Amino acid sequence: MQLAREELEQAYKQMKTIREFEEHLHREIMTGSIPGFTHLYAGQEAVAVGVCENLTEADFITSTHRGHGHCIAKGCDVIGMMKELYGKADGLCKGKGGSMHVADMDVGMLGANGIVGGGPPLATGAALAAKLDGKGSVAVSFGGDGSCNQGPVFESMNIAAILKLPSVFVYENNRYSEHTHCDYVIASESIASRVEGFGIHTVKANGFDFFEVHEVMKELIAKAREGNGPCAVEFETTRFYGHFEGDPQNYRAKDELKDDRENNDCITIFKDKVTEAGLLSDEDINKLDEEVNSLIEESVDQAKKSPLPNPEDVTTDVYVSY
Amino acid sequence: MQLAREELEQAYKQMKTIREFEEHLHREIMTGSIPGFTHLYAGQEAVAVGVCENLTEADFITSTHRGHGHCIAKGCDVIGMMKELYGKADGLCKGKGGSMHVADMDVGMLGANGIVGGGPPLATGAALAAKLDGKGSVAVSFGGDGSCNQGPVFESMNIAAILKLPSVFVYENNRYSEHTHCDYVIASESIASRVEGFGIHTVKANGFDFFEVHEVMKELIAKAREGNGPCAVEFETTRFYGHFEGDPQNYRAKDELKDDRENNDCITIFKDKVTEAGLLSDEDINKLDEEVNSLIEESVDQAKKSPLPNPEDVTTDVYVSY
Amino acid sequence: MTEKTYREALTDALFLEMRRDENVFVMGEDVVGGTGSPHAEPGFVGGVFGVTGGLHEEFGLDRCIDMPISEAGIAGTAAGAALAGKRPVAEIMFCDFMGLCLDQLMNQAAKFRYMFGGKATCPMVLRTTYGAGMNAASQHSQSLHPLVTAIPGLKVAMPSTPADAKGLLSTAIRDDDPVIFFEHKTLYTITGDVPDGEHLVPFGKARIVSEGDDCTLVATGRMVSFCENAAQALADDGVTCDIIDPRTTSPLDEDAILDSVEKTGRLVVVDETPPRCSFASDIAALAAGEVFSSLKAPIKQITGPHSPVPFAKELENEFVPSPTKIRDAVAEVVNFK
Amino acid sequence: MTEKTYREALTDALFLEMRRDENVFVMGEDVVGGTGSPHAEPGFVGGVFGVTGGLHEEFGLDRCIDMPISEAGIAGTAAGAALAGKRPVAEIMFCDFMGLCLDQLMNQAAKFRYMFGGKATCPMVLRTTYGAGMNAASQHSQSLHPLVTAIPGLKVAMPSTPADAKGLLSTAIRDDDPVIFFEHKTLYTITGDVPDGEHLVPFGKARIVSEGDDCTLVATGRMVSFCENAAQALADDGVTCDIIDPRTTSPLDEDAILDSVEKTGRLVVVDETPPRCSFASDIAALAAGEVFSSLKAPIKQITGPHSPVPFAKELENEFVPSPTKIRDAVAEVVNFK
Ligand SMILES: Cc1ncc(C[n+]2csc(CCOP(=O)(O)OP(=O)(O)O)c2C)c(N)n1
Ligand SMILES: Cc1ncc(C[n+]2csc(CCOP(=O)(O)OP(=O)(O)O)c2C)c(N)n1
Ligand SMILES: [Mg+2]
Ligand SMILES: [Mg+2]
Repeated sequence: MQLAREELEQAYKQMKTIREFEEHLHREIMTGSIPGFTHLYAGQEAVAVGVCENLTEADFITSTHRGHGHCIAKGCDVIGMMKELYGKADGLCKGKGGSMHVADMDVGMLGANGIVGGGPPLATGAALAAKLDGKGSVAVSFGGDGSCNQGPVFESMNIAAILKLPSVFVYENNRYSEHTHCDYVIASESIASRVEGFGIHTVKANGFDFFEVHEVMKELIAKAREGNGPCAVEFETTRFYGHFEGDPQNYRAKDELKDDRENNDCITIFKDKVTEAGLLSDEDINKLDEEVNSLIEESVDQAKKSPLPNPEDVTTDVYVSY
Repeated sequence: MQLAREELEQAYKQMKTIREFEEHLHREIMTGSIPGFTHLYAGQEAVAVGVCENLTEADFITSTHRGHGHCIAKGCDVIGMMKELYGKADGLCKGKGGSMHVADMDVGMLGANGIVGGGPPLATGAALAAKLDGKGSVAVSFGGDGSCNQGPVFESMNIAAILKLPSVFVYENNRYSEHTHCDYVIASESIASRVEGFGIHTVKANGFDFFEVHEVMKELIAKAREGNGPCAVEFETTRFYGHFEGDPQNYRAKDELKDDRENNDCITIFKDKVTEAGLLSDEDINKLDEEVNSLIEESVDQAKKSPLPNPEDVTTDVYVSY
Repeated sequence: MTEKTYREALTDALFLEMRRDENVFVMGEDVVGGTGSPHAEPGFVGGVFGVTGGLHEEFGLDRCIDMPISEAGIAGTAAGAALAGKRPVAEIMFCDFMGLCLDQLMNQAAKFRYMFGGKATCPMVLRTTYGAGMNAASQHSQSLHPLVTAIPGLKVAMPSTPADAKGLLSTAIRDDDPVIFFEHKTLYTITGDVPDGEHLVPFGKARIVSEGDDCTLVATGRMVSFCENAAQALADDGVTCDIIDPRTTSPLDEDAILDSVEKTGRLVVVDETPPRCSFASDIAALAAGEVFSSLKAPIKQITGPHSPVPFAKELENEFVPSPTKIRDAVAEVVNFK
Repeated sequence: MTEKTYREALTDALFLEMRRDENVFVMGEDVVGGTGSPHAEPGFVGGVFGVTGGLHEEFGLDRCIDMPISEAGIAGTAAGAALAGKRPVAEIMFCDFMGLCLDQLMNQAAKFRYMFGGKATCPMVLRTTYGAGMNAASQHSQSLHPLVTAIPGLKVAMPSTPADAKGLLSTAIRDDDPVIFFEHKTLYTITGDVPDGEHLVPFGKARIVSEGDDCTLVATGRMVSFCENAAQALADDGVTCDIIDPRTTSPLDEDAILDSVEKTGRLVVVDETPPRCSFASDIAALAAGEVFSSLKAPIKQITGPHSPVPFAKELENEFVPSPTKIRDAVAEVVNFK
């Protein structure tokens, strides 16, 4: 826990922002005011934040269908994101992308992705760009356990390895892809052992603990920056909600979710650690919570008030010029 | 070398037939009488024959762009193949397929394939069919070193493993994919170690030696038949000709080809072994050679005399019914 | 006849065909849903749209196969199994994902028979969902039937009613050629009378949805009801339309379309894809080549614009052809001189 | 001006653009040919068709990258690099292999800008070869430009002469949108005058190959010379044609085509793809919708049949539109009444 106070505050605030963002959506989706397919990241916050706190805006990430956490952690504007999810004209993507396509080139966020396994090839390209530019940037791809069975993901790992790219493959193993358990569908002993088969140095780590994530990533990302080629991590994690809203989740063990919420809530774990170690006080935490809550409220407020897209804009933004 | 005399004769004859088939094509391509893209299998005969001598017509194989050897070894009619390569109406595929698409469902030969990595997903499907039928058939996919970087190939291995299919992945590592050396382009320590990463039992073996190939495959195929799930082999081998005719092959080491022809010719190795061990005499070999030569001559003869396709048939055989 | 949803009609066909022929099996991501889970009995989902629900209870996990997220692997495995004598019904959750398995469809399944000189069959069905209308944005809302209609060797079915859903799926499964089967996401919940027991709708035989004198409307899937809607409004103004639903875009019932255009002299083609190299342009070009002399007005195509499908409702609604736009187009060609 | 082959003209463009902008780099299977070989200096091949030959000697292996046989990886890496500010020129050896990387083209590169609300650019070029004529059979002879022309967000170029090869490739590389660049395998060896130094041919601006009064012929790539051939024969009979080569199928120079059809009143579209949902039907439908009143005859499409491309010469020749078929079609529409 060699982190400065501001770093701890920042980490907590980021995790909490993601959580509250998702909790809001969870409530709001029921009302029908959030259109489309929305996948919530709640439960996995320590991974996104633990990874991205090691990155700068000059670094790249690619994300998944479950992308809100990665976006917020990488620095996408929360208000712009909320507007986007409400499908508003001044959303981060002008209401054209929605939950599965939030992106912001300005902060190196190359997009959530509706295609499982869509991100890693793009991150490989960004890593190649970084290598060519020679300024020490890295590219991180996030992917779920399910994504590790996609052919283009394998191809990307091989390409990153042979070209020695500054590419970090992060696998968030939350045990399920939709209704399917990872043990059924992944033939290898683990994702990590499979990735090792590509000659890529791979670590398995606890994704419930921000500090472990942060430490593991610090070292790996530093190595990637230095030109040592790609590396990978498999994080154990959990999602607090169903794959989609209304998912009865009866593919999970009886008390699995209750147990995860009680014992594997990365935000509780973080809070307990920092308060027990006397690094942040309950008061500090409360203050941060309030900041987060008012940001989320503000974002919802603005999102609801924001203008709807103009139907005519359906044909803009297809090309730079045509 | 626990093989009966007829088995040895059969193995030799098959290897020699492939070799002479290819030698004929090598000469003939120069003259322009063989249209299209033709990739010669000469040098790798021990693999195709060593594998297929363990299979029956109820077993399936899928092949590659370099497929003549696999076709002959699996029992495709040599005369029909030759006619096909000359683009004749009574060729095995009526002149519609050519070198890269020779196939014969009747003998379980599911096609050469112009798409590198195209075969393994199909073999996985054939293995699934075999499993569902429950009669102990297996499906073998042949693939080159270069094919092991194709995403669909990875996906196939994972699927075969999770469904415990009677599927055998054969990788013929002849060190090059077109002009590219396998060490540059395959990140893993070896193809075998990569495949192991999929939880698939994998063996590395000498593909220059028919007897080693045959023995290794005998065991693996038997296990696959018994329902133990997929397995894989990486065979060391070499191709005696360029990727395409006219390929100057200056990506190879100076004496590599000469060396391979002198020391790693699987047919010479076979001959030496069986004659030294007194299993077949020089005379036996000569007799077999003559049989092979007359078969090839006959096939060329017939192929040259065979009728050209009728232009109107361009639109037949697209559908069973339409 | 029983009133059923489009979804139920599809499930019905699967049950009947799997009973009829033990070579038929289903495979895809979560088609059972939870196979191999250490925690639960499998079989909770039956496909994310519920079409394969309940099958594994009757036919077991050997014939109802949950697959990894490997679209190329799924399509390739299906193609290989079909080549080896089975009749797989594979599911690709959204047709948008065909970008990941086009090789297996276009270069393998579609071409086997031809490349192998007529000596192979590949009786696979690839079921998939398509279409806009759920705010699912650019990667989950496409209508990619033109992509596969263009490919010789494939057949393409697109039911617009529950009865056709059952009848076309049954036919697809018995067909000896590879069939891509498009189910419109927004149609799963529509209801209609569906024949009980065996029900086969032949491929290449259009459904004449309604008959009229002034204009021919050609549409598939969700667009059929949009055309009906437009036609009703037009009828109030005394304009009547033939509405033709080809049911299968390949093979195509050219005669039904051309006969109608010869009668009406006018053609409006409606489809929810972008305009270029589309099924709409295909039909328009067909008529412009074959029944030119009968044409009284320009051929109109009402399609989506040349853009991806957007997320927000207001934009998506603008993307999709509306009954109003269809009506205006018909009015325009009817008034053309 | 220097007389160059089509291949040399392309290489010329690559040299110039790589010199001009260090963000430009080439990547693909064997584009250097032998990188990392333990036995030889890399650089022997320069692409199996030789287009990238010699580049690595000037620009080094950082900017000339040999890739594994991983088409999805190649296209995805290119798309990601472009999103991150580079200008990759990726090679997919045969367009037939786009089935393996369509997701990266259709769902990623083509849609970034739109999905991300206009805030991203993806200036990648994907060079590929296409077309029949080499007896390369079904999986190495396809013409898949309709597939990508249909996809909003992509641009599609198809040069038919050495000068256009250079000019269009240069433009493609400087273009800020993703471009799919089709090189016809049989054209690599044709020669023609090519401007020296910078030469840019704008997208969406057709080339008027020849002018005439009786019929409009629209064709791209190899089919352009087939049309010229047919037109010469027709001229002997006093029939003259406009021949229009759109150069880019997306964007499309609709005006050039429509103006010509308005003048001639007749249209024959020639393309070597199968007929369904094709570029030929796209053009035919355009004219049938936009210049109906000028039409004097049915619109004819001369395409390949609805079948894969066969192997044997006799069959392949029958598959590909021939000058004779084109001539007959023009004669037919000119004599139509
Ligand atoms: C190519 C593709 N196939 C299938 C889907 C449908 N789908 C969306 S999310 C998902 C599960 C993904 O699982 P995982 O990678 O473990 O991520 P998680 O949902 O657990 O975050 C599936 C199958 C998709 N979006 N893209
Ligand atoms: C998908 C695809 N990509 C590229 C090619 C072009 N190609 C044909 S053979 C070949 C090399 C294959 O190498 P390998 O798998 O080692 O087989 P080998 O030629 O050595 O038998 C390539 C790149 C192809 N046919 N298919
Ligand atoms: Mg998961
Ligand atoms: Mg090889």
